[in-house]
Amino acid sequence: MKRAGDPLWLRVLLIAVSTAFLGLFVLLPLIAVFAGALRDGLGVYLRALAEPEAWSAIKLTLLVAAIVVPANVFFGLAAAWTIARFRFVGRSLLTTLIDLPFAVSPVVSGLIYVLMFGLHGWFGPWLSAHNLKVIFAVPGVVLATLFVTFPFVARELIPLMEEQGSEEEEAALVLGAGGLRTFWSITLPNVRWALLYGVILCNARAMGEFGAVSVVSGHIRGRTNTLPLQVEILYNEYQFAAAFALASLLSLLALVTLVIKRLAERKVAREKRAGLSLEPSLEH
Amino acid sequence: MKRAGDPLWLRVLLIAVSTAFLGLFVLLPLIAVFAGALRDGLGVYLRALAEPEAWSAIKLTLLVAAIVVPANVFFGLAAAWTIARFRFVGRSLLTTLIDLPFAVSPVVSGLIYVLMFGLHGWFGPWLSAHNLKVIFAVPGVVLATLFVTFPFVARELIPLMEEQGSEEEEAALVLGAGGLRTFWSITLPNVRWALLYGVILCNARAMGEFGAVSVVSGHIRGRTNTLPLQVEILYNEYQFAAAFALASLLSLLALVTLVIKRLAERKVAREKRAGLSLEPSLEH
Amino acid sequence: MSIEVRHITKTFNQHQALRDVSLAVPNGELVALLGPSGCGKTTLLRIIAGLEEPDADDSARVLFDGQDVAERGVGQRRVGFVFQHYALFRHMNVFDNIAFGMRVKPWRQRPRRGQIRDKVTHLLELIQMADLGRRFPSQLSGGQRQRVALARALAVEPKVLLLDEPFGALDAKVRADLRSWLRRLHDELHMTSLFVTHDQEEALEVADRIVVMNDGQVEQVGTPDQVFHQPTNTFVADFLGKVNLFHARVEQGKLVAGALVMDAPASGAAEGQAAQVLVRPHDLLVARVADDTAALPAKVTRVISTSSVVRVDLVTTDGQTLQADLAHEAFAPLALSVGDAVFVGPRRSHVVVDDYVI
Amino acid sequence: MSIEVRHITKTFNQHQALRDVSLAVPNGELVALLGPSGCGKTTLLRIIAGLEEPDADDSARVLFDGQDVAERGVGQRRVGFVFQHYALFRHMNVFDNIAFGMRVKPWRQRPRRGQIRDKVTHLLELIQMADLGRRFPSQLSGGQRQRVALARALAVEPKVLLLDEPFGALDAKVRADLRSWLRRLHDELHMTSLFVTHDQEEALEVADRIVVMNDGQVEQVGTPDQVFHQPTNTFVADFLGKVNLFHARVEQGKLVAGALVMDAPASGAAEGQAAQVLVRPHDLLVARVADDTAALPAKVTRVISTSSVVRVDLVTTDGQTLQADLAHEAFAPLALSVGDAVFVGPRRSHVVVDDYVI
Repeated sequence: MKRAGDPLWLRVLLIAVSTAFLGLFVLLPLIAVFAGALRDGLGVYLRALAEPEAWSAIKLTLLVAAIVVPANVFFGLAAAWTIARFRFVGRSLLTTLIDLPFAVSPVVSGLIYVLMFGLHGWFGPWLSAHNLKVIFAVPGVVLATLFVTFPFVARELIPLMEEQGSEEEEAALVLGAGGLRTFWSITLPNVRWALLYGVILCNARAMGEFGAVSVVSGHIRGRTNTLPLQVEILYNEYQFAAAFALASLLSLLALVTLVIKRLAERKVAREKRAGLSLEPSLEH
Repeated sequence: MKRAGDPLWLRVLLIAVSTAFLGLFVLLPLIAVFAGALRDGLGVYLRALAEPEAWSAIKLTLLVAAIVVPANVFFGLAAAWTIARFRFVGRSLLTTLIDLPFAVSPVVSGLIYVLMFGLHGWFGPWLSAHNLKVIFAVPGVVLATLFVTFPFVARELIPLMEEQGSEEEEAALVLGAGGLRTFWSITLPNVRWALLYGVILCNARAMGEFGAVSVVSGHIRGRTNTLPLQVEILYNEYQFAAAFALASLLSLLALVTLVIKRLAERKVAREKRAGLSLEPSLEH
Repeated sequence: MSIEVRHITKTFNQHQALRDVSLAVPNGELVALLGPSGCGKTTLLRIIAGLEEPDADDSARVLFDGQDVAERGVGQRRVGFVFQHYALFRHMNVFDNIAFGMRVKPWRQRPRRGQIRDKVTHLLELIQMADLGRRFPSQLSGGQRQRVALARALAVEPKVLLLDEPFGALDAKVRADLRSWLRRLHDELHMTSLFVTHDQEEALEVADRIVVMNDGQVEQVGTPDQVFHQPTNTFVADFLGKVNLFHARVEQGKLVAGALVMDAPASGAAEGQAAQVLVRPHDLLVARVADDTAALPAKVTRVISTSSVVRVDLVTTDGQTLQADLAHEAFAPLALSVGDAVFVGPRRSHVVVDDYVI
Repeated sequence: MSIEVRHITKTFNQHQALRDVSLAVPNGELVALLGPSGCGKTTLLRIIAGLEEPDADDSARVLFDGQDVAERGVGQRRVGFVFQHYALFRHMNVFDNIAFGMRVKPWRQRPRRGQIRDKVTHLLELIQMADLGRRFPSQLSGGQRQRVALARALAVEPKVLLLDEPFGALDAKVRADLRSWLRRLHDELHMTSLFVTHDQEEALEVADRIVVMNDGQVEQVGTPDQVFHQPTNTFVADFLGKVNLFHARVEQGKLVAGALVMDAPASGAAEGQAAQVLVRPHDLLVARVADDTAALPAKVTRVISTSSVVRVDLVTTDGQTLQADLAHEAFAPLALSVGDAVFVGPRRSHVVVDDYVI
């Protein structure tokens, strides 16, 4: 769509400004990380990754993601479907609260778990009486990550589900399909790409979360340090090459996430177009 | 819209699960922060806020937000308009890159600025030769925050602008309005509520950012500590009441953000409805 | 299967979409629910399908073959439903769309794989799309999509077929083709069918019986001939096609409207009572010279000869606009052109005594 | 102001929406661009308005009053454009919508505040919405919105009015009303107007001249009478209304199609040449007894008497379906019903020699 109405200089300017901004503040820094990681050669790089503490951080990060992502897919799907399909009291409150983790500082997100589950917290005495540890332990890391990454799945699904409407689901119900069958055969396939996108973003965020996790983890080396925490520790100890080596893993994760996002976005766009009815106004 | 097709138990279950999840993981923790802040009484609370270091952190946080938010509104609007209105080579790359700050770990975001502007970074020597400090100084905090909060404005605007299409803008152009006039009179008012929502979310995020800022700020008390950093320092020094007092400010910010969001969402929904043409299918 | 609804009321956010509607559709008929947008016709259709529930009311009933189906869920009513915007499953091809209803049946009733294939193949032939089973909905034209939607609804052998503005989203030309196709299909299958439309031409052409609705209520039920030629009120008359309206008064057993004097209907209207005289355009006589029937002077404002009749727009001396449709052979000797002075009058008319004002 | 386009081609992603289209619209006429969806009519309208640019080509021209406007931006062409979906400014009320075009004029040409108010008030009266200036677009019905869109376009006193499917999104009844309103408005203002439609009835009723388009090309340009009664090919004939088509062959100076023998047209077709004989439904004679004209045996399949004519659907012995439209008076003595055997033939016909197949 080339619009004859806008002067050429304006279009060129806008495209140039946006691209330059992204290049300067987004693309260039990313290249810097890989450059920094490989500064002292590939051998140093690989050795840094093989350190026991680094390995432990990688394993913990994968464990957290393996718990958090499925949980948030489940809750995200339930919340999105509930909001997009039903009208009920509290619906708008639910919609608003979904964004709370975006609005609140990660430090605060971490602190509230300390307040609840810490030694002097609400459930602290009960937990220590039963010899359960949440804060400064893996469960705390999981809970904090769960909280921070909650919005990603639901936020991707809600607008798409609302746009697609419920006609296809109604058609399936009239044809005799049950509620669950309709969900699996119609609802889920229709949002699969948006769901995929939400999942990978949720995953990237779960693996990369720093603030909230930093507060609840207690930075116990080899035990409760995730990748981002380990990066900070190495950085604070001036082990720059090692810090950047681990950071490059996180950057790689970000890049893979964006590539999958790119593919998913195309599919979503195609499915949106496919869903449009043939209106005369679409003619060109 | 009550759908006769779905069994009642399913609806009740879904609503209950979503609400319980949010209540347990979102609402309850928030209450905990305020309870923690006021545990030692209002006097202690107010004294904690009046500490010089706390004051300095508050002022720095406001300063960062005052720079970052307008900058991101400008760049976000430019990027959103460019993406929603023009087709050009690299458009899809631009769209994808907008989400990069979501996909990358905050620690990595901070590190890349260190890599570029730190003492041993790419521009380090040049900066120190000219006696300019970016890392461990306010400019670094601003840059890191700018990067992390970039997606919020653009992501709110792009889908709305694409959905609204360009017919109203075309109508204005045919009526003789110039490109700039069309932007101010038609484009901007049509997205004002989504823009407001993007701005407040960007603001909440800018004030609450922790990971990236933590890496670049150097934690210099009274100089480069923002509110979230100050909270962490107090917390690590076991000054819990003071930590929660400052944390309550951030929580208050989150709540205000959500309230404004709620209002903006209603307006956006109303404007979407208002924009719909009267189709027979809308009959009820 | 016959359908009957009794005392159905439906309220959306304080807006009454349906007000105490009762209606019976005999077995095997093709019935149109006709009315302007917002009149509640789609809501009524969705209530019959079970996609909406009527307001709670002890006397509200939806009966299929005399049996109350209130307790039956939408999947148990065995209705075929065709949505205005097709609602095809976008991620399934045409074959899978049509087969869906058979595949989701409970295990015992589910046809075998081969039976499903045969049935779908048969339906694809019925909708003249035998080669297109592997296409996806996005690769089909609007008319094809609507036919697939119909085949999908027929695949589960419903007792009743419900169609919501089935041709509303299509081009005029395609619409006309699909219309007669639907009529032929109904003549073959003879399934009780109910379709919603806002297009009176569509209803008049296709339906055995028309239910004219307005503002949540049924205005008239009748055959196309009845609702067109003997409307019970001016809303129905006006909605079903162009009509010329004369406000008359009963004087000495005659109906008088300005220069026109017409016989009053037998159903004795009282002296002085007001009445509306409705004259369809083809019943309006146009003459160069005044006579007993064509007594009202008028002037030709526009002549359109591009259809099966020549349409002559007229304006009377007191500013009323009228329309006369003349056969081409009747028009030829008159050779009217814009500005000509003529006299008009009703060859045949229909009188309504009500207080409805257009 | 007259409009002329020459050799316009437009390609979207390898798809040729327009192929070397040339067209002239005389000053003051109301012209319809008619064609099926996807034929390129909207694209042509948008190119004239300046909202799209034609493919670069030295011979491509858009001329207003003979002057090339290629260099003039969309805001400098002084056209009024009405969008199918109204494109009203949703955050402005009706008054501000209509005033917008005047308020954005350069400072020197801008009318004073009072003048703007007077002008808007006048336009609100013109569209019969004098009291609704403070309403917002969302508070208006579809018909009202379209009238506001028209008033907004007229407010800047354009030299040309371009309308893109102006009534496409409206109900049948509202559409018919707005149609005659647009015609009256044009008769008052006499501004060169070009409107896009896919509805042949709309084009035939409203336009002075019709441009029939198909697949990116112009098929025929002519008055409604010309394109309806003398189509140049079967596409035009078929698109403009129901037509009965007989495939005939020239034999000994006559056109022969089965039992029908008709006079060949003067424009001497060669012996043995194939030709299409087009007969509009109202030109198809129906008789109980065969004669010279009505020689083809057929059977009645459906009778619809709910319009200004009685439509009789027929099928010939070799399976061809035909449609005859009879005046109610002509139908009455025949008293046909479904299943009756009759004879049909053309009272008047139009012969086309081309290779287009429907």
